[in-house]
Amino acid sequence: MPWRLLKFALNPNHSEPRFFPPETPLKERYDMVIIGGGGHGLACAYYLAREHGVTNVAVLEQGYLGGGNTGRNTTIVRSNYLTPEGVQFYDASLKLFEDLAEDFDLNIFYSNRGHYTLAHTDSAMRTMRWRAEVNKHFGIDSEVVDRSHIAANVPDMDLDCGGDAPVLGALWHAPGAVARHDAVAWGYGRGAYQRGVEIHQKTRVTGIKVDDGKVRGVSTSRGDIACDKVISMVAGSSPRITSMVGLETPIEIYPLQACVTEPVKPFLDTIIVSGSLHAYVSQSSRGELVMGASVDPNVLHSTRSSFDFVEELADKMLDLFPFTGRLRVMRQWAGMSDITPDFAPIMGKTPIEGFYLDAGWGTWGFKATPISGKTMAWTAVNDRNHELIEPFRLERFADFVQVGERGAASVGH
Amino acid sequence: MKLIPLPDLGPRPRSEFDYGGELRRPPMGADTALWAAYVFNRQGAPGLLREWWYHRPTGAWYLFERDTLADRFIRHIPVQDIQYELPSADPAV
Amino acid sequence: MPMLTLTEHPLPLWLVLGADSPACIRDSGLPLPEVMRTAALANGFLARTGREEFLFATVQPPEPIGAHCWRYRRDDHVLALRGSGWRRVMAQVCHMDLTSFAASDWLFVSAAGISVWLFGLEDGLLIGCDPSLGNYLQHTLSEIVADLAHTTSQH
Amino acid sequence: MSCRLPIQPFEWLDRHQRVRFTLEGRGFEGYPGDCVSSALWASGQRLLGRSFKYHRPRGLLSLANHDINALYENADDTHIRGDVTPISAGLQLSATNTPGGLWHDRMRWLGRLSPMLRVGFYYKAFHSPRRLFPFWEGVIRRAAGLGKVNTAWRRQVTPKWYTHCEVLVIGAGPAGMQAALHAAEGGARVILVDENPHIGGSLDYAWVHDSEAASIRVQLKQAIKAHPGIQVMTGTVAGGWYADQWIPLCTPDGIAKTRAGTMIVASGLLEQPAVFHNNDLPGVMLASGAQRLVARYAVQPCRRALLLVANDEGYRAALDMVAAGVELVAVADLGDPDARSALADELRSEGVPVFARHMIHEAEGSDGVTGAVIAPRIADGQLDLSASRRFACDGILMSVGWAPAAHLLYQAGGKLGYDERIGQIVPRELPDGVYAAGRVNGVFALADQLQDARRAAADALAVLAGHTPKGDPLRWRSRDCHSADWPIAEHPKGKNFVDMDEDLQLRDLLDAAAEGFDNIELIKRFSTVGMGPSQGKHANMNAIRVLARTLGQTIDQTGSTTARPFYHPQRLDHLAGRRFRVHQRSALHEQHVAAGAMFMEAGHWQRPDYYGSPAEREDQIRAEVRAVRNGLGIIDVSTLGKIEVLGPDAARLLDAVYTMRMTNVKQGMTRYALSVDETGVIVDDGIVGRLGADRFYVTTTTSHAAASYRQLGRYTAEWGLNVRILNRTGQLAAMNLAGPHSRRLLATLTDLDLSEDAFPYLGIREAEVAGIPARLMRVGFVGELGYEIHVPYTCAAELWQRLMADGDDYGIRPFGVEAQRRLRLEKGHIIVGQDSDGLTTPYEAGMPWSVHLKKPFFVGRQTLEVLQPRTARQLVGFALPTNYTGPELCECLLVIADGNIRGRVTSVSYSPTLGHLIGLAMIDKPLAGIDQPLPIRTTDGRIVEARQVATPFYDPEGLRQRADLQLAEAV
Repeated sequence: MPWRLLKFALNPNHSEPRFFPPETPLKERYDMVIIGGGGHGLACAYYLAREHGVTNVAVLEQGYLGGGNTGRNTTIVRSNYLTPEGVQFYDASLKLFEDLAEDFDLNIFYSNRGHYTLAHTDSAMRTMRWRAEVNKHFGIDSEVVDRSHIAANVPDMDLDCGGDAPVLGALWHAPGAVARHDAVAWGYGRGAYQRGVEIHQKTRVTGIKVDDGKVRGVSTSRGDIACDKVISMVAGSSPRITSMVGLETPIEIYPLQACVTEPVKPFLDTIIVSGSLHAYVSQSSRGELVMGASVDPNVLHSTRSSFDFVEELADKMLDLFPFTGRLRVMRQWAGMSDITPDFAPIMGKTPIEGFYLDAGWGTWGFKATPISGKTMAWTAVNDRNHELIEPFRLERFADFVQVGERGAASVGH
Repeated sequence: MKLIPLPDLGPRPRSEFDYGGELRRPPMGADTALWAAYVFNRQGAPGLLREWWYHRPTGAWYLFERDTLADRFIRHIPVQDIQYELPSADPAV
Repeated sequence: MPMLTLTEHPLPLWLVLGADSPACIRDSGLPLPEVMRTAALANGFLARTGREEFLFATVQPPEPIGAHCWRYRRDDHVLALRGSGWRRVMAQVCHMDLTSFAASDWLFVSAAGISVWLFGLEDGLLIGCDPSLGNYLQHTLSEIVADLAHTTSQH
Repeated sequence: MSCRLPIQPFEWLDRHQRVRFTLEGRGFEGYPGDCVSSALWASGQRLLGRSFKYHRPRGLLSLANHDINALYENADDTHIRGDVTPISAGLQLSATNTPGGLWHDRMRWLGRLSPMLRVGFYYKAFHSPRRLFPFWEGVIRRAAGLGKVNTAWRRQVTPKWYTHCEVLVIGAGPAGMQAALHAAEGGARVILVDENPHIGGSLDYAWVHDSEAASIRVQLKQAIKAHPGIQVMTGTVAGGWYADQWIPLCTPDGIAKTRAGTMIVASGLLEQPAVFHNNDLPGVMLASGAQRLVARYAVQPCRRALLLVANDEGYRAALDMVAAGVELVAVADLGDPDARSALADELRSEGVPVFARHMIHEAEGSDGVTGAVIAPRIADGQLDLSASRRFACDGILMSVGWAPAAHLLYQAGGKLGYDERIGQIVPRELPDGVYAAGRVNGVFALADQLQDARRAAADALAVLAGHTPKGDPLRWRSRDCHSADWPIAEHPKGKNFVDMDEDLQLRDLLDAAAEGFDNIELIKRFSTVGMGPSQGKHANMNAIRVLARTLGQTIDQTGSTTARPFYHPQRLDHLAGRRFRVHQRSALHEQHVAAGAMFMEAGHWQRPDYYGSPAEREDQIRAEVRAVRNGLGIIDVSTLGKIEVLGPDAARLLDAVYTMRMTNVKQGMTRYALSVDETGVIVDDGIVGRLGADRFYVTTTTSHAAASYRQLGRYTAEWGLNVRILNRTGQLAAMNLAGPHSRRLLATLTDLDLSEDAFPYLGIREAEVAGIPARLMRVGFVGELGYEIHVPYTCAAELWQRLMADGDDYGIRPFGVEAQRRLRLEKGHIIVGQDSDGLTTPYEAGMPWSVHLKKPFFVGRQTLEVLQPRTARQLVGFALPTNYTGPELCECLLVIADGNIRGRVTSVSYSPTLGHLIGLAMIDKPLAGIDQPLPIRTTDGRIVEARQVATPFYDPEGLRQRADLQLAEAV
């Protein structure tokens, strides 16, 4: 048994250090304010402190840490994207993920399971081929595989999908992984707190002061703060924040629903995503099947659940795994996906000096947590877009230059 | 399942509809920057949004103003209220 | 009410539409029902499916007169669902409350994931859909009728 | 030793039959109506299951569907809940998550490791060294999870159905029954739902010996049975509340999806356990659990019991136990018994010692309760152990407090808050049409519950009639305290469980809060309290009390976690129901099957990919291509979008929707039509044919048929145009008769003048073919003389058969989608969605001729005007030499130049007509040029150098449109 657990037994009244600070009043001024205490916000604070020595930072979270999309997503980590800029960005994130447990000295259950994106039509097979070739070009382990490869790894899956739209093949991405999403936020939060960053929960930003194009400070539900740099990392709440500085963006908010079954003994190791069925499933380390599909069909700023979501998902899950009919859905919930026209994020500097944006995370935000924290920290410190995120600048839309992720428009998870 | 209050047919479940998205009107004669903003930018923030809804069984389009925070359909908008003239197409050349 | 049955019910169908269509129908001495209402004809019926749109279920539809009046043949697949428990069949495929759906009522609605029209009969209804979806609708409804016949016989 | 009691007045048993079943090979017996737990308990089997983390022995707790530790599995199912699943003859069960079986669980020693397994221990270890994590993860995954999944199971279809009512009443206890009756008497259509197999609720287990209840029970039950306006659904769970009162009623035979005008929640309360050392031993149970065991299953909970009480309900339970022959060794009242009611004296008169202001310090025993130690309470949570007393007993019953079963009220948007006086969370604000009645609304006295129910029903009836409801939900609320605010005792040895699902002790929550997870949402996620299968039904209330006290906050300030569907977990196959897979079928489907077609999927349609067996696929496809080039072919194109555009503004509409000019299409002619979206990206293409001044016939691609029709309708509305559009995609079938002999065959079947002048290339005509009304269009997609013939759906088979029969002399052959793809590729025609992607503009796709920027307006015009000069990519044709024998090429291979990705292959295949590989590729503009090389990288990394060639690859001048005339002239 790992020695750390022995230490618990040897001195029962040892108490572990706090992950996050107790509630303290807001200071008058900080060098930087990060709006949003989710994975991205806490990661940015962590890298600001660890890599740039900037610690006079306040992370402001309106609810509880990791309570936004960080705590509601598919927990999938992968880099088998389509465009060179997407592939390099997410691969850098995946590499950071692999070291996080050691950096934090915290088990985030980063579990390399392998990731199948199933293709049920010829056109889907072509898209898989396209992604595989771009991935291989950048040294990423992805390949198009046939039914026999899938059957070998996931013997219990019905490749004929109940006789309707059978699986023709898949994109197999060996590095695909799942991680305990809360632990990622907690690891970054503790790491930032230990390095002197202030983290304030139940603190809602109600306004951002700007005069002659420069950020001066923010007003919150617990008082005003002066600062020259504000980084907005609030995903589903991005439009509310950007409208505070009069910034128009293409972002629209669509609910993304998910659900879990009661925890059962392990029977599914790999991550399964089906493009045309728009459904995904993986089994968490606790034994629950974590399942979901694409975003809801219309704009809505709410995390309410819908019954038709779980009906349609159950129907598709039974096509892939007919034996799961007896598994019982225990809980369903939703996050708020900030969707962009080209399915790529909007990051970096904005026309307002000192106001930096990390948004447009749709259904692909969790897997970008480490690299978005790292690059946004660099960008804020240097007041210049980090090279990895330059393709995701807001101005691309004004130039009619969309990122090519939309090329393979089938929704990925 | 959300009910959409059709003015003529009464409430119908959301599953009978396709979402047409935000009502937008192209700025005629705009410069490139204004045109790009029109093409890509959206209202985004929670609030009252005027939207298109397509009712599949009857093949008819409807316009509603909806509170996108509370998910409440506030009012039906007659299409005449939002129509605009196409720039005059020159007669068949 | 007789035993539950689902039968093919081919109907000669014609769509008459256009700004001049109401006048064209009035001029040919035919009844002019309200929108989403029907009217009986000598051999069939007429449903007003829009302000300027009519679906004729009869062999001789009126000739389209006027610049803005057009007539098109319709090849909808039509089924008749009749007999005791027809509402239990529809309850498995359609969200509408059909308790008060009566003879000659008309309804456009989704059923089993496709768009259909319903026309009330004394002991059930006609259900029509696009011809390319006819096989799917008939197969789906027959399966439900068989299931319900099986379960009712069990009780 | 049997604990079965004589017949109880409202028991659920059928005493005339015996039911035998086995648990891990041991035989047990019960009556029909027994659940697994009651039958086991009746035969003295106290060990019902093992806990999730420490594998501690667990018995009966609630008999209300949250005894997660009494969980079983067998060949047919898993996660079978013993406290609600009826026994059946031959039922074979084994306990879940017990390696070695229930009695010899090899993990039962885990409890001794608990000092090491502190809250969140798995976050603190196993991650380094990294190479060992996969091993530890395997250990943890095998230890985690409860039931085993049998991959041989198959989907059981339980159809769902829709149902409607004006008043849905959830919970058929006294309040629910009264509310349903009152609403029905007010003329409403009512559905009364209860998760138990019989109605009556607490009336039939908590008021069994109460005379007032006796008359109410008879009157209510008979009235409900008799009233036609009330549909009773027992064994049915209201799974959750969704938008606009959409509520799935989950029955054993499937889910009734209900639209309820109004909803009255009368679902009662969830009794909460007390927290003391060993409060999880078999024999420790909720007092209401014991009452259910006696009243419903006629089973004696134990021989000698100690009761821990904090409310009247506890004393009534005590009297029920006395009536069931249980010896009460003591009653410990957390508060002052005499302040409560006269019941304490009644017990004392029966010789039962009643101790005021006492709490249980610990329970004794290893596999079951053998004794209890109580002590006076000093300050909250602290006990004066010097004055402790020990009682030998084999049962401890807890009646210390309640949490509301208010999940659906929360989901409906209700606001609830803590009522200090009652000691319970009660509704504060409820949305219109949503009401709470009875104990969930803090109303406890029986008569008051009935009044409160009538109030709720009257409010519902008022809203249904369009009036404002005038009932006062506070009117009948209890003035007494029914829940102790601190039913918790610390203990040096811990094992005082707050969450029985997750095995969380009091210390675990205190540690979690001390580590900074000190808000209700974070403490839940870090400790997993309330994340087990019962979703905190018996844990959340105590967890909130612990956190509130730790932070010095009120219960309301501490808040509660979000109540999410489902109230009880629901099976995937019940949620899925019957399988509706929409499929569209061409009118010519049978013809294709008869001709041996191999189908491919195209949206909801099935289209022939080629005809013949898979083994001869390539040969068949080449033969089909040759037939079209040299003789005669016919393909089913019924899946194309087909739209009538009628009216004075028809031309203006099409002119504004497509990139090329449409107002000048001559009558009787067609024009290729391309549409882009506002970002200038190609969306769809097709053909526009003009049949009259204000009559057009438009075809679109298969995949965009519905979207393009919808879009045309929207533009018509938005631009206020005088146009009618008609979607005839499924109404008309269509077949393309293509090949040099097409005109000759057609001439034998129609009077239409097919001469070049009368019916030129790209012409459109309406005429009869073989007596069938048809539209004919000369289209060039496959690049041969040919006619696309559109006919009514029901006439298509007849025409196809006639063409196939009469075409036999010309060697007619049906051809499929794959042959068509090769034929169109030989002509260099793009396929939208394959040669174009999500960002391709007409300029990149090599079709600048299709964009008429001079038009005053069309969708995407101004964007194309911006993008035209910046076009950086180009679609080019390429070919491989005839003798090419290199690696196989396929679509989406990358074009690599100087180590960078400079493009991709969008189409590539062998051209039977030209005898070599041809293809299209979207490449960076600088690379484009006729005869320039095209370096393509294969899947295994080798570079194949193709050569760029001009397109179309075949018949660039379009001479084939007159191929038959050339033949005639040559003869």
